[in-house]
Amino acid sequence: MDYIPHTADETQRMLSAVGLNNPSELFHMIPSAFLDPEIEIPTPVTEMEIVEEMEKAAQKNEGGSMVSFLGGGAYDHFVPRTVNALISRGDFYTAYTPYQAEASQGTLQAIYEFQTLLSRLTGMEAANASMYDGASALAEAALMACRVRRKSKILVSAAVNPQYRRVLRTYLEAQAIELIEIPHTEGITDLGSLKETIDADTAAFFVSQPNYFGIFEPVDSIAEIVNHSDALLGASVYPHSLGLLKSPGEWGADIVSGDLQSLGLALNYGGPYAGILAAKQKYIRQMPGRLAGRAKDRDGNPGFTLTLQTREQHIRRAKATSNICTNQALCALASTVYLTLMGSKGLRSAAERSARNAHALKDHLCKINGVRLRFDRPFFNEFVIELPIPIQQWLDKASEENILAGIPISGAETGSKEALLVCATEKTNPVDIDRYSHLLSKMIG
Amino acid sequence: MDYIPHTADETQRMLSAVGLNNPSELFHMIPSAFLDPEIEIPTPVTEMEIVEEMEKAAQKNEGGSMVSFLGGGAYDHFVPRTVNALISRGDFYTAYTPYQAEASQGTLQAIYEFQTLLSRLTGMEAANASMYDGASALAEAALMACRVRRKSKILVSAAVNPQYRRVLRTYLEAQAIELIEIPHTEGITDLGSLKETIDADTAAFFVSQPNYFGIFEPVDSIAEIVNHSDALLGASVYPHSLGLLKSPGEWGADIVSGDLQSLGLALNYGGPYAGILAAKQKYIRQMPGRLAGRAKDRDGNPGFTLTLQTREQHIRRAKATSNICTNQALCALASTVYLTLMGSKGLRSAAERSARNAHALKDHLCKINGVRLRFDRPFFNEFVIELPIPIQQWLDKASEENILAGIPISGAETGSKEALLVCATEKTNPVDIDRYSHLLSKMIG
Amino acid sequence: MPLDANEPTIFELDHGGEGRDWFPAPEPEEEPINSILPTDCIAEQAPDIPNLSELETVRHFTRLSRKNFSVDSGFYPLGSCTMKYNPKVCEALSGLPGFANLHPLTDSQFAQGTLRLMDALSRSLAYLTGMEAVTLNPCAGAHGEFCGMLIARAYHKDCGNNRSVVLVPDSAHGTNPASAVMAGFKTVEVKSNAEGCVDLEDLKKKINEDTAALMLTNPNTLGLFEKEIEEIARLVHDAGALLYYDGANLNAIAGIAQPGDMGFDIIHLNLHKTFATPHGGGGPGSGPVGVNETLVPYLPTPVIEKRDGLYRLDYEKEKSVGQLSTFFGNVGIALRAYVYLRLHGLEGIRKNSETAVLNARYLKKEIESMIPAFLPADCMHEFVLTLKDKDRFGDLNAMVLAKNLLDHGFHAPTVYFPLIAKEALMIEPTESESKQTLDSFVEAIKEILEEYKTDPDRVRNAPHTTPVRRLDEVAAARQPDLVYTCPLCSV
Amino acid sequence: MPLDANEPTIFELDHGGEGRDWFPAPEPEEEPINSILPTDCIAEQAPDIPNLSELETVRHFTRLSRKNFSVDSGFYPLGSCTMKYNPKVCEALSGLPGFANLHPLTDSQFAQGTLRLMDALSRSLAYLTGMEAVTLNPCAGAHGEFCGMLIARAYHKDCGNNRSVVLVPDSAHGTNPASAVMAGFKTVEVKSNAEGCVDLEDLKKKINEDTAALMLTNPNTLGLFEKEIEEIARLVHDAGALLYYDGANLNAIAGIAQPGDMGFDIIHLNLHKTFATPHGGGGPGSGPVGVNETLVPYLPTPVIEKRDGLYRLDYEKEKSVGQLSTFFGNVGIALRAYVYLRLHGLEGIRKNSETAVLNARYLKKEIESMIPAFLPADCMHEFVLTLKDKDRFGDLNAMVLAKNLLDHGFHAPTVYFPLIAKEALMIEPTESESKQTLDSFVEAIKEILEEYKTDPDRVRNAPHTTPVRRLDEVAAARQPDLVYTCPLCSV
Ligand SMILES: Cc1ncc(COP(=O)(O)O)c(C=O)c1O
Ligand SMILES: Cc1ncc(COP(=O)(O)O)c(C=O)c1O
Repeated sequence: MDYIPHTADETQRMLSAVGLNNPSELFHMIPSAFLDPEIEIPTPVTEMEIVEEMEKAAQKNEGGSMVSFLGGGAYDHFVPRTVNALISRGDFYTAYTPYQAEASQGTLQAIYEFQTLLSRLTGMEAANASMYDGASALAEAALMACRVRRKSKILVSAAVNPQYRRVLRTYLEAQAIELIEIPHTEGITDLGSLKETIDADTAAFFVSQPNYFGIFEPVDSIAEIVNHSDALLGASVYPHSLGLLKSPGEWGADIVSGDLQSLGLALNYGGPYAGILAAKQKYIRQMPGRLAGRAKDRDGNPGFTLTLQTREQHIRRAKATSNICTNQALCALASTVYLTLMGSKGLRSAAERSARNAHALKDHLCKINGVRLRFDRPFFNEFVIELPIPIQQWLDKASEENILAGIPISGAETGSKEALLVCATEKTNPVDIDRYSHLLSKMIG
Repeated sequence: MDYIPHTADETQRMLSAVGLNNPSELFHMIPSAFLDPEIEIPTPVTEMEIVEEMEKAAQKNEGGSMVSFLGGGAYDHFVPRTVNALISRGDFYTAYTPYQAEASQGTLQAIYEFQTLLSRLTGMEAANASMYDGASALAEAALMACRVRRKSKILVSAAVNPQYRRVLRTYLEAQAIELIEIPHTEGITDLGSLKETIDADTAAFFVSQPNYFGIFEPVDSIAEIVNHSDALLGASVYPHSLGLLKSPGEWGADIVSGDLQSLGLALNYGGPYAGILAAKQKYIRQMPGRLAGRAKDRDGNPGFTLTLQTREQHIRRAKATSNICTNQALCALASTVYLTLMGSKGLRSAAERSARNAHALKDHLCKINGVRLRFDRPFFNEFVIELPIPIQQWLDKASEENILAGIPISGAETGSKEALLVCATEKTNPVDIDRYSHLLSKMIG
Repeated sequence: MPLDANEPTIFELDHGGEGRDWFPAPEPEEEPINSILPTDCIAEQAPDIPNLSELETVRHFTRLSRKNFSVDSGFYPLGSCTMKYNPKVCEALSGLPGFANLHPLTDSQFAQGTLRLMDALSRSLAYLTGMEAVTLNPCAGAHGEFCGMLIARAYHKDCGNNRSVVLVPDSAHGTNPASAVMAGFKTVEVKSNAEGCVDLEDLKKKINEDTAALMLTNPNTLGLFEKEIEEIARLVHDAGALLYYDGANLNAIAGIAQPGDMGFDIIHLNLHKTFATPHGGGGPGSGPVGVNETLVPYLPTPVIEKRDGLYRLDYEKEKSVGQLSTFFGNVGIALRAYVYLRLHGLEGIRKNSETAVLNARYLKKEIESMIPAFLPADCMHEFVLTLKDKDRFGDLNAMVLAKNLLDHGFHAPTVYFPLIAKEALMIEPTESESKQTLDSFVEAIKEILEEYKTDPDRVRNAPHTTPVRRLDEVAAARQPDLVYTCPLCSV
Repeated sequence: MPLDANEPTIFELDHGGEGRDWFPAPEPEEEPINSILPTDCIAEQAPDIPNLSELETVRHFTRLSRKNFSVDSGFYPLGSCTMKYNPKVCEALSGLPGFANLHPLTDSQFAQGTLRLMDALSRSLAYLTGMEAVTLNPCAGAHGEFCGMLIARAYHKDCGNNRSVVLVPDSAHGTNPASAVMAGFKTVEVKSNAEGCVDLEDLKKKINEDTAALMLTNPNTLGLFEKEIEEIARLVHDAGALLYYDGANLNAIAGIAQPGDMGFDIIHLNLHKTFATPHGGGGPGSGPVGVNETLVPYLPTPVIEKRDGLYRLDYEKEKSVGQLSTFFGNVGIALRAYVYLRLHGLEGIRKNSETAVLNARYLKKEIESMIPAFLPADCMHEFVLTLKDKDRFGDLNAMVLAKNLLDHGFHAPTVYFPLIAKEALMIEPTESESKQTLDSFVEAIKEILEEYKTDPDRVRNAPHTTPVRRLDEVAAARQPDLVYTCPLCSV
């Protein structure tokens, strides 16, 4: 397969025009020792063949068609088919970053709408055009907090998703920023420990609402503690929940990060997703990433353009607020379309339904002998259960019945024995809830 | 689910504006006896629910994922994924018939290109913008021939697809046009019978190349016979084959019909496909259906418009060349994109590959004891075999092994005992050819 | 954008490309093709089709698409065409591989998914319209009319009288008379009265024992409900004729009133109107036909039947009018309509009809002060304006107004139809459009009428902002240029 | 078309809609939500998001899309960005439900399809570039650079010396220094010589025992191959530093020469450039990182490994720099690149590189007589023009030319980059573009230069035909309007 338009004759004419006879002469400046390397990659196939190969590979992903109760940072939410129909317009997805504003008004306006939607959802005054994903957005939010406060210590709740904490560590260590984890007590951030640890050197404390265990954090108390210090309050959120829950802005957050996946993006085995970064207006000049703004054109008509670019690497280079260049624009567009389609009503009912389904599932499961919530606290749409049998045994059994029963969580994370993180969404079917509990209770006997 | 934009308040304001209080008052002119009928259709579901329902229904079509050797008028050809990516642009598929030329240049130019492509493929001077499907296009071609020749007798080869002949009969009987079937001898049109039957009252004779049995008709001899009469020579073609075969124009056809399905359209359980209708220039004023033409605009710039509309029902009403209004425009667009992607080289190699695969399959099968070609004649990519066991027995066995082994043909059609029409295309996999012959030979023992 | 300026045809884009290798090369040991196939059947050269690169192709059709107006891009108030929103979910689900990859001659036991949905859809359509049975086989409205007329013919023949005339109101759509003729009938026109409805006196005059059927659109093409429908049905049935329903305008009354109740014996529906399947730039559509109990045996083959829990296709129906299309019509379109109907249910369909009528009534009211309606009566889902008053409108006729609307970002209404209205503009807003859109359309008309006062020349010469300006259709028809011929080749 | 005129934001389109019932209503007996969840967590009202109808939404985004320039609609010679054709088949196949519906924490035994493809892709990328191993985890080029710098840091630390400086040529892309800083390094700039390549003397001056790495783009951002690469590698390695390859420009040499061969220790690739995954209006991309044998242990987690015939993800790598993204980067993008690479094989990739270079060389040659190249040397896949000669070009600077190209139906080249070239226009045609397109681009430049003579004002004030004219970016940055606020709400 090749996608090259030239005829042999045209190639020859173009070569002649530049004074050459042979394509290989194009590379005269490359030391000949480097030329014609032996490279053993598979020989090419046709479109007809690759279609078959990929269809077979997709079928090898049994997990893609199993009934799933997996959450833990990625969620199987309902996505209207219209989202894909719109973002798959080549006019959107084959465009570059909208540096030439006049030729990119579609992308720019959509970013502006995205920023507005996200700032409304998070209760912040501004949001950027996206980061790579939820974890790296959290890390960038932490770096931003350090710049804002000119400090280099970050606290994070141990009840934040462990994957996120790992990434946070990678980013902060690189810049020799101190990272302290505030432990959780029985599934929520240990307030005492937070109070003790937070100090004048602390740039920010980061918490998730709901947290990794699906549990509601005592955010008001947390905000109170953090407000007594000079530190910023940072949040890492599950934006699907914001259809129903108070926004981080309402409970006092200064910087909000999160992952867009739950707003209209497919699971895709982990990506592309996109990171949310929103903050109070006064911090925007320390914000990483792209921002679009409304502007006036020469005739006085409204239009949109990238703005505050002096924060960015292509202008500020080593002094930029971040190295990010390519972001996750198309994912942000998908979320923009998703949010517009769902509307406030759809968002709220989706979140309600997720919570209802999860609670129905919990009710079923907790009736089974020996099954119990690890943490007896209010949760949103995920919860941690302990089983009277080894977790892996149940996972194996369930997968035989075409069910992905949950995410195993180590004793180190739960503070006790191994447990299972189980999730429901608005898509979770009552029939599957019944099957889950039925199978489990049969197995436990 | 509703797709209605009005708020309750807006509805009320609009009702007031027209002097009403209640939507039911909108229907005051309908006799009240008719209002509020009891209608028992299923209660509505949400998009989330219908997605699940349809996915389940699609899985109930086991045939959709079986290995298929079915042809007989619909073929599993390779379609580049780009076809769908382009025709699924809303700008194309949510537009109406291009009556307002200035707002429909995209559709109009694509039709013009389609007409050109089809006239080149068929070797005719003109082609219309599409008919419903191959069978109704054949019927309309017959009616057109009757108008051109002002006669009312049509001859058709019995080796034309029986589904097509049934539809032809429906159309001709309605207008009391005589339809005579010229029998086939051993798989090709009986030339003697044709010579005998064709007479001064005959408007046209219609033949398929290749014919229903996949066999090449002696089209040169047929053309000679028809040319000796006043009748037109009509063809019904399988356009995929025209990548390789001489065009009907080359062998003397005056009117060509056929089905576009093999040029980029999915099988879709029979439709939407589209009918081809092409003819010599001198007959275009008798042509049914839509035609686009190139024209100049007020500034002298080139553009496209519907033309020769006085043939059509919206102008000529009872005297129109046909009643057709809505046609199969989007299918014609798909074929236009398909042909442009494949190019002459792709088309030819696709056709070659179909023929090669079919011949490989035939070679394998005819080595099996008791399996033989019903007609020992050159064929394109379909052939008829006789088995030493009942056809249905083989079909049942094959389907257990996930194979659709062919289309049973009655003894009445073959002129002997029941047989099987087997087809291969460029997509047919050598592995599946082996499996087919292996299974069959095992069964026959 | 100049991006959207003149786009060459694929033939002009052709620069002699050698083409791509779409398929694995034949093995070297393979025989040449002309030792497999008879040489005299094989063309010396591949057909004369350009070999463009994939990007050249994608860019070409992308650019062409941008020259189109569409429902997805703007208000499309084309009367009689029901340009409503075509839900994306219907597109997506009808294209699932299990549907798309199913061969029409698959043994029905392996096609139960599609067959069940087709059966369910035809039942729902029958319930909705009050008919006994519905076939999905016809490919479009006109194909449905043809089917219906064949049924009428077969029925009368069966009754022993070969009635030869079909009555068609003068306001009818062109396909009505054309379809009757296709089915072997002669047509006689019935006049409309001053109120825009069937003139009962004229009907009485023209109906007789040679009348096979009366074809009626209700609401008719003026957007008016035929109030005398009970009387019409009585007259028709008393004459031994059948009453045919052109369902193109069902979107006004779907779920509100049933053609079956009104006395219609045969109906066709346009799934590409009331049931929101996309118009595709001219097709494909789907034109299901419903009949009353007596006429069920005449429905075209194949017929879907359920036996022993399995759906199958029956081709052997003695009285059937026969087969209409290669297989069973536009199944993929029927699937879209099935999804649409499931999403709506009766309540949704009723709300559609109500809103379609409300939108039309509101829009008519708002425009009427500027441009008179052809007739004063309350309209259903569409209405007809007339610009025939030269004193008032000068040379701002229907076509001129239509072209100016294009410059204002709207598709034009249907013009010069129905034929009985002079300088007609036929407007159908559909239920999909918001009050905001309707109001801005009214605003645009106002602006055009204003501009005609200040700059009549500009108005006369519209459109100005479309990819091309007005085309010389007369010259185009005189010397038709229907296929591209290379300018160099023809010398 | 006026269709594409000013499109209100979704917030302005909002007319107070009550929203749709996306989900089945809760059963009446269900408890209210605030008896399930703690009341103090629940917002009183749903978030302030408009409730538009589906058609309003579809139309809005369709209209917005039409205001964009894209590869699918026209020539996009944006230097450094490799705006090549993005094959539709890659899109279609990466979206198959088996890929799209797979949860990232699925037990790897049920994710073997994707894992095998990811493994195969990373191996192929390693072979192609001559590296030992490749990770697909980084989400974009800059993320890859960050990853590479972390590896450099970890390596030096392991060797017992915390080197603190990364050298970056003055022609480098802005992400290079920014990424080095993100990874905790200081950066020092190395000058380019008169030929546009790394100034070896300057390099020698600046490299020392505190140098952790030199980041190099080759061909560099001027489109020139760093001919002294062997000497550069020697200098870097002699100093105990690592040589880092910014692979954004691999499209010039993929399959032709290998960074591994040239002495690069760490590389990143942009799948959204060389491997044709779409740019998406700014992302997502994918920035795989390759390393030499020594550095393999430092690759980020998780790492795909095959054991007992099964692929699995290993998170426990003692020396790893750690985790970079929530899961494993942009898997969906990697799948597209996999398909692309399979379709091409080595021959296809080589042909791409050759054609990309030929196209650039040809275009440079054709334009040079009108606008001088920044440097005379033979370019690779892109080249830089300069309009700095005021005597010749007056106020027709790079930005003005760029905006005029928009009016001619082309996307503008990259402007004012690299920073070392004054009034730079950086042009990368890619291998996807035909000679015809290149020639018409040359023609457009000629026309613009001509027009500047006859109507300089029009040229200065371009663009004229885009959906908006030039925007006041200074005012926009001074008073940033980043989120929509309802004008009535703010009073
Ligand atoms: C009133 C009326 N009847 C019949 C038809 C014919 O339907 P179709 O175009 O589907 O053949 C139309 C279509 O425009 C119509 O408006
Ligand atoms: C030379 C060069 N290096 C690095 C990058 C950064 O890549 P990304 O945008 O994927 O982060 C770019 C992108 O434009 C580039 O051109």
